[in-house]
Amino acid sequence: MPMNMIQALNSAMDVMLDRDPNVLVFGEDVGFFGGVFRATEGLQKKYGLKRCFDTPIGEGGIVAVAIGMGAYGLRPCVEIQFADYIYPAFDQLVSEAARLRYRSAGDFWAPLTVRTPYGGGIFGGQTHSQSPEALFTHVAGLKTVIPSNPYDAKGLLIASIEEDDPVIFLEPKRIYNGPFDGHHNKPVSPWANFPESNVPEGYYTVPLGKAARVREGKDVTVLAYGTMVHVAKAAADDAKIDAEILDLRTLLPLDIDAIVESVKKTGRCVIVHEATRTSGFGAELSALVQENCFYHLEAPIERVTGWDTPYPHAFEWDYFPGPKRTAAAMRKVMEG
Amino acid sequence: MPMNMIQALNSAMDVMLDRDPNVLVFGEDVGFFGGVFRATEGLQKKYGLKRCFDTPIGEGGIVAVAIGMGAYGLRPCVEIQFADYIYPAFDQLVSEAARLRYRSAGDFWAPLTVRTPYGGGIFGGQTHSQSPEALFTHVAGLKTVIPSNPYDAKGLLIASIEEDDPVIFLEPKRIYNGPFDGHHNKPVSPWANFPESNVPEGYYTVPLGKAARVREGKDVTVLAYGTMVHVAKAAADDAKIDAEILDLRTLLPLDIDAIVESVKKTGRCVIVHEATRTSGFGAELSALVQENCFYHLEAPIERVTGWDTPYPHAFEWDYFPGPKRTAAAMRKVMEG
Amino acid sequence: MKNTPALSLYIPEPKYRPGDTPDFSDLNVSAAGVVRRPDVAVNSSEIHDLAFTLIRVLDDKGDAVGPWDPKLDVDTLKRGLRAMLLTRIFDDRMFRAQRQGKTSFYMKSLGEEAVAVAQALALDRDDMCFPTYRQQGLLIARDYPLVMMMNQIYSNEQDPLKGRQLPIMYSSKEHGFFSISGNLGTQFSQAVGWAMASAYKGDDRICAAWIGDGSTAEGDFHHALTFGSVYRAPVLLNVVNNQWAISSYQGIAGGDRSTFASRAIGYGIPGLRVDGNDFLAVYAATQWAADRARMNLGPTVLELFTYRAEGHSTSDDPTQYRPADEPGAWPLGDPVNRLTKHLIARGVWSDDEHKALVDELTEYVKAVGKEAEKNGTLGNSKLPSVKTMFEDVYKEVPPHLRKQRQELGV
Amino acid sequence: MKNTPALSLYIPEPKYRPGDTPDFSDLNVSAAGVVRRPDVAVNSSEIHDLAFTLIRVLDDKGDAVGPWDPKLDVDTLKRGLRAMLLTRIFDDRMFRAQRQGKTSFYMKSLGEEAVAVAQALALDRDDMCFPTYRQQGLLIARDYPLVMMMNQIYSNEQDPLKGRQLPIMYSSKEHGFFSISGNLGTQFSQAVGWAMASAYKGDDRICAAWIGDGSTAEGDFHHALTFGSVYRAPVLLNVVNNQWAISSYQGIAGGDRSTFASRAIGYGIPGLRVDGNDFLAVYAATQWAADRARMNLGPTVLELFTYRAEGHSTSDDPTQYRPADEPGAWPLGDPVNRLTKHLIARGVWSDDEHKALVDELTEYVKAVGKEAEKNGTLGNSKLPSVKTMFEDVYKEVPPHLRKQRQELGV
Ligand SMILES: Cc1ncc(C[n+]2csc(CCOP(=O)(O)OP(=O)(O)O)c2C)c(N)n1
Ligand SMILES: Cc1ncc(C[n+]2csc(CCOP(=O)(O)OP(=O)(O)O)c2C)c(N)n1
Ligand SMILES: [Mg+2]
Ligand SMILES: [Mg+2]
Repeated sequence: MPMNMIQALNSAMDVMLDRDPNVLVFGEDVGFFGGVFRATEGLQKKYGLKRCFDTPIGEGGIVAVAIGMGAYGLRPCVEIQFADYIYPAFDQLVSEAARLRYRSAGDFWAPLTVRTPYGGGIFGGQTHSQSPEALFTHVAGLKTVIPSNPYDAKGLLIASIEEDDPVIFLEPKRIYNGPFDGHHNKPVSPWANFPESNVPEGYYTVPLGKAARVREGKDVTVLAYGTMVHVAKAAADDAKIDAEILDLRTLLPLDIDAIVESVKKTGRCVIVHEATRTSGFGAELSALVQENCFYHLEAPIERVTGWDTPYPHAFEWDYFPGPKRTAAAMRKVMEG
Repeated sequence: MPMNMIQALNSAMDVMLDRDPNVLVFGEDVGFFGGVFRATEGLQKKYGLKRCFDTPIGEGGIVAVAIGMGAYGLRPCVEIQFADYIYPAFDQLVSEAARLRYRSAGDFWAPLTVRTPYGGGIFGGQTHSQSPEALFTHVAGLKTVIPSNPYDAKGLLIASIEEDDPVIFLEPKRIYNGPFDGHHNKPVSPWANFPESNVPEGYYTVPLGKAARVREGKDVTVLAYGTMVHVAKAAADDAKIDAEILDLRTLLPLDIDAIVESVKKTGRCVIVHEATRTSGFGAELSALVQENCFYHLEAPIERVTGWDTPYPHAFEWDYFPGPKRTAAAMRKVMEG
Repeated sequence: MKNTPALSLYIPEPKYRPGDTPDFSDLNVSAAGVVRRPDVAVNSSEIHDLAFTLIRVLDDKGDAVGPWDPKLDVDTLKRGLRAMLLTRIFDDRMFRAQRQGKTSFYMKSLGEEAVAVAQALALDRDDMCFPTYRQQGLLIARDYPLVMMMNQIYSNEQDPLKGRQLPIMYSSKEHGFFSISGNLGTQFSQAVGWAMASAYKGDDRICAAWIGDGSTAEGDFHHALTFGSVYRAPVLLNVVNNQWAISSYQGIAGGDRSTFASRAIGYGIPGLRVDGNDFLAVYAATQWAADRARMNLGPTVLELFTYRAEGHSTSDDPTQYRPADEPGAWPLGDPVNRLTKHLIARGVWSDDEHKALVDELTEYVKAVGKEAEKNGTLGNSKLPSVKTMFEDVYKEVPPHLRKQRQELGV
Repeated sequence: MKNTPALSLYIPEPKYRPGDTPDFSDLNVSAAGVVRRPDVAVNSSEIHDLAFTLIRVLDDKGDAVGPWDPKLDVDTLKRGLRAMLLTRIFDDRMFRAQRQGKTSFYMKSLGEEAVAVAQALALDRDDMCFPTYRQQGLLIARDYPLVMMMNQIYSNEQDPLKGRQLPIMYSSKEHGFFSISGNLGTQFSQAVGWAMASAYKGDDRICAAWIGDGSTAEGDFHHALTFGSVYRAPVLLNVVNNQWAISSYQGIAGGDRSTFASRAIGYGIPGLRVDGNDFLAVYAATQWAADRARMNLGPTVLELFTYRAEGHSTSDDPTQYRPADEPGAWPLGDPVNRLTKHLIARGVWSDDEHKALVDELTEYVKAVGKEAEKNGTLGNSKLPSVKTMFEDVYKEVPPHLRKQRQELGV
């Protein structure tokens, strides 16, 4: 059944609410209204007030409550309305959810999933556009997942809800409706026109920790996730470069084997993300690639990223690391 | 006058309270008691209740209040008792202090300095040992400073308080009293035995953004900061390697020129920090070095770091990236 | 199992959802004029009752009654009426501008105009405000140029915020209007710091902060009350209870269990609950709290009880989560109508004058709109140089940002 | 400048500092027995007064008086006395063990033993506790093996937490004792989640959480009260007001302006203020709140008014910031002495029996101490394999941690 990403995410929660009475879904506006992006639409009606409900606007409280529920034995799946608003919950995620199993030597754990829309390209300005994924990957005890299409979104979300470790599940909101490739002046084709919208209605999982090779190529390896997977594809086409593109899908645990295999083959690597550059996840990827593939690299690894500034409302397309900059980086590593 | 790091930090605040009536010092237990590490000892007595005072235990509130004061025109210098407890203030730092100037197009800004002891080696367990510096370097709008000796501590703290941008000032608590080199079974010699304890009593600054070459060498460049500067020195001696050691002093802005110059000279690079490895600041350093010195590198860059686990109480010395692991990394890059 | 009942989880729900007929007849509304007005120097522990009633001045006939009547001169009232109307007309135009694709986003304050406008007039011109996105009335009452607001909304070449901020996230230090964040709640505790600084400097400027009913759940709310109480900061802590937080009714923030004004009690702060649609009550309560602050008696929490008569923003459709006729059923009326009625009852205003004023302001907003559109609208504007994107991240552009700017080729 | 006084910043200070003679005669202490005991089903809005008095049962003669007397049988009282004494003797020994270099850190609960012990006995054995580091009495009252506590404190080879946690940061799901974090406040709001889960499942287990007076300033405190109130979670929210937060007196957390129990009022939660050194009062108030929770009537805030008779931890010297004789001057007495007096007054206990009990427990702790030390002390112990350092970060050790483990060579 063709689904866009919102429908696929909704379906994942639907499946899990149905399968497991310990799964609860809550967050700001997620109950009756179904969420500002409609990801939880219909779930309260179907499963009742107690399975899917609104919360106070206190992200720290939402996550704290989810941790307590997790310690009891439930599997809460909570929504933070925008990733930009996850920071009030940072302490509960970093100091608590991430460390509970370790500090109690396995006595307690916090099997929560935190869904949150991230990334720019929707004229959201500095507080509706951020990509904070790198912060979470620095925190031992958290897993960080980012899907790039409806099929993966559903399978990865089900796998995340079933995880016994806390998962930060970042949803690239720019591609909820269709695979935006960064050509912002062209209309975006809806997901229904792409095979990844072919989403089974029932239960299935996409395992955490496995990258997907979304484009085979021999000249340069491009590491990307979320929206940038589609930008990278467009850039490779635009630049007419035989790029191999890996969609990482999970940043932590990371599919380092797939990365190393590809870079050893191509000898070149471009990393693309929307987050600010300094200490972004691209830094970790770059470090890992050079540690593992040093003797295979034929040119410096390039990072194509958001600039080290807040995301500016009107300069959105100057900020966004679109196909032009990505293609330029590919050409550059080919020359290197 | 010989000062240890605590005395040097105290002197910096003393100088600034004296010079500038807009400077205030506050935080948990910093008033009458003078702080749990005694960094503010005597300041309340000397400058009065209103210049140096205790706060409620609400790190988010402390930073918020400091931002408001900064917007008014004061220069608050606040203490977060342990860096492990800075996360409740994360939102105020990341979403507010860091972005205020940008989002108001220069209409308002937040010239606050957040001092906080960080790092392990004192049997503090997982909540008194953390090194969260990388998180702040990912946030556009913040500056991140880490001194490694009394002279720099005072000069950098004065410079930070005088900055019109928000500064995260991380104090390596393990070397408050003397330059611990990681040989934890040997006693630590007090700062008074080292020239860096020669701290002028009055006003001076050490500029942000300038690294210090603390050991000249030709074989390998070691990038370090805080406690790890001393560990790196010991490791170089232990390994009998002619290492050039850069004490970064400021992570952001970073003295990239000094780094590039050194690595181009040595062709080899080891990065040392105590924080967890994945997405640590070492990742950014590694990425920058390979971007800037790719054609000069003769071996993969090595990272010596804390493990990707919480800091365990009794396994402190297995966790701590001490001279043994650092020396091994140096030898490894020499062989590479 | 024990000999006790099974526990069960309670999830609050609003009384009315789409399809229901809203009926607020059981809303506990004090009659105008009945609530006592204590001396401003009263000890907060003696006025807990004021957190549970509703301070009201305007009665159903439009007369000002009781001890809270601020006895304002007609000029001030007319200024208030004008600013409220201008806010409303401005909102209306900008909302439509968004619908016409001239910008990305807009948020109205329909039905809540008395809050910002009466408070702006009750405060001194140089008192500092830490508003939310729904206090545009502050700027308008303080005569901030409308065209600047529009330039900001359009992110155009004259935008004082250089195209960086989402529409309506204004900033004007000159007008005592702190930069709006977008992150809910954060400014509430910052305001306490500003007030502490003013007190520290022996200044005479006090401070006011606003937060929505929904946003009181953020930790920042608690920090504001805690730090405000401990250091007796000269600050007004305003909770705008407009009954809704996007699609969540105020019970989701705890409003069914106690009033938001009563949050003040546990911190030893006076808490006043005020009819937010009653211009005179809002003015009087603000003045009372401001006087306390100026006398070094510390903060006051004001719950301004009002109703968000429109959707949350241009991004939502309120009929999806509440009855379409709920705004009309809201029993506390409309602040503009109520003040108009009062002026007419006082014999200083007429329907004709009112109509003329509305026409004048409508024309004015239209004219300003044209002026602003000359500077461009979102995506159709000569923006400032892209270079500016890299400025103001720090006071000076640091080397790594200079390099990134060069990478972008600007 | 305006025609108003200059503002000035207020910084609260404790009444007494080192060198002063502490005098608490003006402390507002209700007489034992005078505070009313409402029905547990009372509406919270009807009992605001209970947040401002002090519920006390034991009078100066050691008699139990008034409506809050829980009328406990002698066995329960003796169990309570024993657990309090054991806690105290255990604390004393562990404090000295730290001084002897056997571990890195310790924190006593001297003077506050009634809080954890009476509450443990008033709760059901399977009710869940989210404690702070000063509720070791919970574990002791629930018969958690002392030797396990010592093993944890010594981070030795039998440490159930595998050497990972700072001393006293216990965890025992089996004993309904949630893993202590070290980060203040965080567990307070988590407890609400646990309670919501229990209610969701139709379970009959309720939950209790503790927080210090100082830590109430954290946002988590506010989240606990907000979420607890909104969803009527079956949870006891205990504020242990022991007057100090390291070197800061309770006024720095707002305690001079109102009581901590009164924080409950603004959330529509009952708030009880209880003599925390009165075993019977603590028991009775806990029982009342637990009954409410079990009847699906939601949370209760209990302020347990007590005094931290020792330093904060082994890391500070309290005579640096408060008079050395302040603990002695504290007017509410010592919880162990007061319960002992009561038992003697009831004729069921004697000085000799007391002395014998103290001796027995001292010997017992000494013997357990020897047993624990056989397993090693910090730095002098066969620890579990270093390999374990990489375990439990995740449920399964992921590839990158396996690699790091190999890098370390273990
Ligand atoms: C920290 C944070 N969380 C969530 C949001 C998303 N959000 C924007 S407005 C809003 C509702 C706010 O309601 P309320 O506080 O009652 O203010 P009102 O809009 O009614 O004026 C929400 C949830 C946000 N902007 N910031
Ligand atoms: C988030 C956080 N901030 C600061 C600290 C440091 N700290 C540990 S205990 C303490 C004082 C706590 O006082 P209180 O809450 O009154 O509890 P008490 O120690 O009196 O039982 C402080 C500031 C911490 N552990 N966590
Ligand atoms: Mg609202
Ligand atoms: Mg305390």
